Amino acid sequence: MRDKPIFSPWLSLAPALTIVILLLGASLLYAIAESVGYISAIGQHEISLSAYRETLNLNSEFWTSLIFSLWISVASTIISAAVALTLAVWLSERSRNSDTFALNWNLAFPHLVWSVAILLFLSQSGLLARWAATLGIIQMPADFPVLVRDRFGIGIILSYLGKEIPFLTITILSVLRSQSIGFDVVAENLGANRWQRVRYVTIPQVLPALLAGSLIVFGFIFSSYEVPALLGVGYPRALPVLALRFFLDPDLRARSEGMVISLIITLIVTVVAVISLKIGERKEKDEG
Amino acid sequence: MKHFVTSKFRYILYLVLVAPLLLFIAYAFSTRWFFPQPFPIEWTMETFQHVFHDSQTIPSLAQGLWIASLVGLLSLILALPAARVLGLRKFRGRQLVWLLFFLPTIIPPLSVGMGLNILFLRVGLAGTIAGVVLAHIIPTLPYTIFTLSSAYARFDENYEFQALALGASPWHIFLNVTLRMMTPSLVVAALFAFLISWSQYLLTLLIGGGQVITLPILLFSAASGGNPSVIATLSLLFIAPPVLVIAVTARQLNQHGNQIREQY
Amino acid sequence: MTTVNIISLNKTYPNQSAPVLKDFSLSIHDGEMVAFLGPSGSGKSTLLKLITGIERPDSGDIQFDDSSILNIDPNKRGAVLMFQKSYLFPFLNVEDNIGFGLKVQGASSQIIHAEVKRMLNLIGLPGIEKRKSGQLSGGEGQRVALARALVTNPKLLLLDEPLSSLDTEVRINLQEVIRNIQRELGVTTIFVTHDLGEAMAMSDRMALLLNGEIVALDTPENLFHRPRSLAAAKFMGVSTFLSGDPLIVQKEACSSSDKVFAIRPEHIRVQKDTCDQSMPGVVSDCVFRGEYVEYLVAVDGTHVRARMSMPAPMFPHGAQVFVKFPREHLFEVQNQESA
Amino acid sequence: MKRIVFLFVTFALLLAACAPSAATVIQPAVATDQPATTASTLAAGEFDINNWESVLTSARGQTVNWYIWGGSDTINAFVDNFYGKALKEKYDITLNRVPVADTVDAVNQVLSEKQAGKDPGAVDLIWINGENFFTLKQADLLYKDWAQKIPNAKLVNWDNPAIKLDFGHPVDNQESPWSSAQFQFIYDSARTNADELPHSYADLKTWACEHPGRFTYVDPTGSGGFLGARFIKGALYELSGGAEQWLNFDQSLWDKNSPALGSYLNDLKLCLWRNGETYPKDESELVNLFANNEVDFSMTNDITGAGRWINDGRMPATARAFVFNQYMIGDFNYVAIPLNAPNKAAALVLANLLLEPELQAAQILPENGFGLGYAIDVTRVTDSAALSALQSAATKLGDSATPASDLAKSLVGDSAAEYQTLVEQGWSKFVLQK
Repeated sequence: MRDKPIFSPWLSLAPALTIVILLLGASLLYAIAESVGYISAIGQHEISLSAYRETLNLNSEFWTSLIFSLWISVASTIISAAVALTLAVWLSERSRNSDTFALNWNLAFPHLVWSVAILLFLSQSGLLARWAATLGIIQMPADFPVLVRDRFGIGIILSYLGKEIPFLTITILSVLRSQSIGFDVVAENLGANRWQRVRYVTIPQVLPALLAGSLIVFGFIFSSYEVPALLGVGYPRALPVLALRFFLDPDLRARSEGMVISLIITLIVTVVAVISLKIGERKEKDEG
Repeated sequence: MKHFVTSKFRYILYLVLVAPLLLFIAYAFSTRWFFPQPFPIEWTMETFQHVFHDSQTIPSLAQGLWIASLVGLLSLILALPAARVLGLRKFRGRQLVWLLFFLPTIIPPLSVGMGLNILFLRVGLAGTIAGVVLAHIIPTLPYTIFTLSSAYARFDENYEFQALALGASPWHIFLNVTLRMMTPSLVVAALFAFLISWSQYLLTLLIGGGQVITLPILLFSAASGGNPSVIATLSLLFIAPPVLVIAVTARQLNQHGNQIREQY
Repeated sequence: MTTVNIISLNKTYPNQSAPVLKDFSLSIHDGEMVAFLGPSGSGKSTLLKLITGIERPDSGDIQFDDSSILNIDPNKRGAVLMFQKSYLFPFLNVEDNIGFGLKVQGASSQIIHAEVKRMLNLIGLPGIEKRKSGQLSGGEGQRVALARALVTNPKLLLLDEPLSSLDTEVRINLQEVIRNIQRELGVTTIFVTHDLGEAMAMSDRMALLLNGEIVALDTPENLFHRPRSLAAAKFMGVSTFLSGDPLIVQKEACSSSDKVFAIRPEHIRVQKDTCDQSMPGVVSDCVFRGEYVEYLVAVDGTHVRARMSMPAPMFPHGAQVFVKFPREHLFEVQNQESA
Repeated sequence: MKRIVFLFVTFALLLAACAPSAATVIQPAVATDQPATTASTLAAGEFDINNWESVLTSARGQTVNWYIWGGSDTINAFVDNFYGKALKEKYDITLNRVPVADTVDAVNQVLSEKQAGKDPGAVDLIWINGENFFTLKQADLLYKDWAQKIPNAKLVNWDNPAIKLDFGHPVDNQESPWSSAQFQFIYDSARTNADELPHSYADLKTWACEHPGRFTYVDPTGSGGFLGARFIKGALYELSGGAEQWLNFDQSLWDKNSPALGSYLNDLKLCLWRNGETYPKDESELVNLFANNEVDFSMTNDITGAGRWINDGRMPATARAFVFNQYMIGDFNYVAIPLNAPNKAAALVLANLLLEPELQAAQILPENGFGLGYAIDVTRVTDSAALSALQSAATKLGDSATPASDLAKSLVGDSAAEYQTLVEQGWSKFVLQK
């Protein structure tokens, strides 16, 4: 098993790298090819930017979907981050092992399953509405607020919150717990009161991790399909839903537009990820 | 009093986290449960049996487990040598390699799947289990590599030198020293590759092309407006393996889980 | 500035049977530095936690200038702790770290700036305001931590083994720095350590702790030369105790059987020939340690550890020697654990 | 070591390709290699469509991959229990039911295979009609000249325009009918009085605005949208005053009548559930809304009316079906065989099996959970046992179904397929997004 010098690292990396480069590269190339109209399926080999023009046309549904996708991603991310921060601060002061387990437990419920749970629980005739009706708070399902399959994506956002709050909470907690004596205690000893400790110590301490985590969350939400497909309305649709719709359209020419949207999603997510990486790097440097 | 309030809050938090499970159980084992009845009136095993007798359920379960196991195994095999190099060696281009392995975590499965769909059709992998396994490896590989390379970074190579000095063969050292010391990380990495694959919807849909059916495919099509009892039953089946895995690996998760969580 | 009175503190942790502190009392004068010396589990760190307010005592009181601090919030007590690790906030630079205590008190930025500058001069590291905490060496980090602790003029400074993770050289240098600054500012200080030399070098008085009680409390000189109890003597490195041996103490041969005499190892002589008031023994070990030679000699069924400065004779294992306990160096200790 | 890794990878991939649980994914090349022993004049595995015996022989031992909409558990169960078993027992053919969320997925599969030049492909038989049929037919991707050659074709009334034309497009022997359906509404007799029910689209608008938020219809654009489209086309018929004119495509006819349709739907929208800002995606979602008292009407295509849903525990036992006085669109479901189907013989046998009288009788019974009507013309059945089975099944539909006379009275055919896209796009643009 001793690695021989010089050529050895690349030999060890080769299998994994080949898979990644080959598959990702191919998928990217095909996506670009189809986006510019090179669709061999229907024997169309001319290169044109018409799909881009079509997609970016000011009247196209793309813009509505972009705004809708940005809205659900940004709202979910900000709310998750705020709640997770509060929760983590609260939990770190009265830390128990069962907390970590409880938060990890959430891993067992993939996004798809969470969406289903939200659907069964929060729809206008869902479990919560039934309880409300039993208690006499509402008379008819229509009296219950529209929280699922609503125009503003509230159901989608709630579903993401259910998954992302535990994720970010764990991220923050692991930062807070990485010291044997919390900086919190140090700060208290130096005279900081509760609020000052949160303001001047806890938040700056977890900010890089929280920011990086939030950007990951944003990228994930922005590009994922299942939740908005299940909990969204017909219009406006999230970008990934729109992209897949075009991609699966019986009219194969629509695939170009699907690919264009998919490439735009990838571009946005990549930019966000690069920012997140940079934050992570700076944090490492700071801590020497 | 203050303590009472805070401990209560904690249990509310726990309740929120178990609530989906209770919800699914209530829906899965009841029938004719309509608004505004607050709790099920008619309990039944019928839906459960019905779902099990559906010709799709068992094959999709088996197929999903088989695919996820293969993905777990393969990503370990692919990741181990790469993770070792990344964890223990400094070499030119290391940054670039990191970045390349990071890419699959960024590029959404949607784009990967849409692009690969055409390639796999050409080479005959579309609609086959092999194709789906290969596609699933894309999102799982980075996580196995990251988990294992951080384990390797903590691994002291002197144990291997020691074994070598004591006369062990390289193969023996790999099996009995390296792998044994890495076992906890290996288990976690494999399990999470398994889980990511198990819950993969889009890639399976786009590559499997309706021929490779796994539980998320069934659940998704049911959930877009189907029978609530069936949806709940499928959800229960869907989360059974993850729940088991989480329960078994609770401790290791605290150390490794975080970086893996998001994709999942 | 501050007198500290610790009165009859008792503390037992919930799921432990033995108390960590037993009826613990101590008075510290204004501006005094008291070193706490004791093995782990002796109650040192619990005492610090009680003073800073991380824990509460079961009974007893802690007073600063004759008024109890037990009901004051931990962040208002003015008892500032400095740890083994610097615990500098990684997200703040040196200036903001030192200024932290002032900032939370609401001081203006000009004042903070000036005070930080003054503290940096005091610790001998002027001009490093903008450095990140990750860019400091271990010794520098501890100095900055000291400055951070002192900037608010605390009533009581608590040092929890602040030097134990540093290299010897840095450590000795920092001992002086801390001692000088403490004297200059006249801040009342409790210094916890497990290093005898460090405790003696730095403190006005030393308190020896064992099982939650003070075994001895005195100036380093007194404790070194004349520890009054058996336990205190052991702390101070004495390993040879003699009880009413006719050979040595014939004249004072006493009626009380718990009368014990002790002698420091460097005062015991080991020699080839017999002489007045010496006892025969067999060398079981003889180690050359550079400045001195250390002997382990079996005398009358017990092992006697002795130390003689160079030049000193070397003996092979098993050699017959005579051990002398010079009378002028024998001192009497109480055979009770409590002084 | 690295070489071992590579070996492992290759090995595992091989495993993946021929795993035991991969049995449901059929390797076409293998499946078509079944030896044909009897048909002497034909090469192994080949058959002659005019010689049914050769088809049966060739089909023996094959697996038929039937791409079928999988959104209904009860339909899935029916397919497995009735067709799957019969295929195995009678013909030694294995049925692989491949559920798709939307028939479009199956169409895409065939198109993609064409693109990749994959022959044989993966699809043997597709449940298809209308637009999807038209797409594949246009692309010349369907197996031709077979539908009237299978033995049971004689039970089908091929002279009936509703069978001969699928959404106005000639079937041209490229697909075979297997069931029929007609658009109906469902109400809950415990909630709504039968004499208050609307009996025309005009009535419906009045009713809906007297009961705001209590009515909605299925989104016509999505994968489960056929009921919604049918509802809208019915309105178009009523507003334009006739159904026959829509059998042939005429853009100017659409241009003339679509504004009235748009304003009808937009007026209706104001009174809809959730103010028409969202619509149920498919029938199943509408059923949930109806059963949970969110809306007062559901819709169905089933000849059994509410029967299948009641049996399934999805609707209260008091649910009943009803129709308007006219313009209730009915149609036939078909199956088609792609040109690159790997197991054409088995697909033909299955298409023929679907028309067997006893299975036709089974498919309309509510307790069997399928709920679609006959594709065959009962009067053409000569076998007396089969005939009485068909007739008694028709009487067993019960209270929850619409009386046969009402159905017959209101029945009209579907419009030309081109209108489908116009309806979807027009609705999406002028109703949904407005």
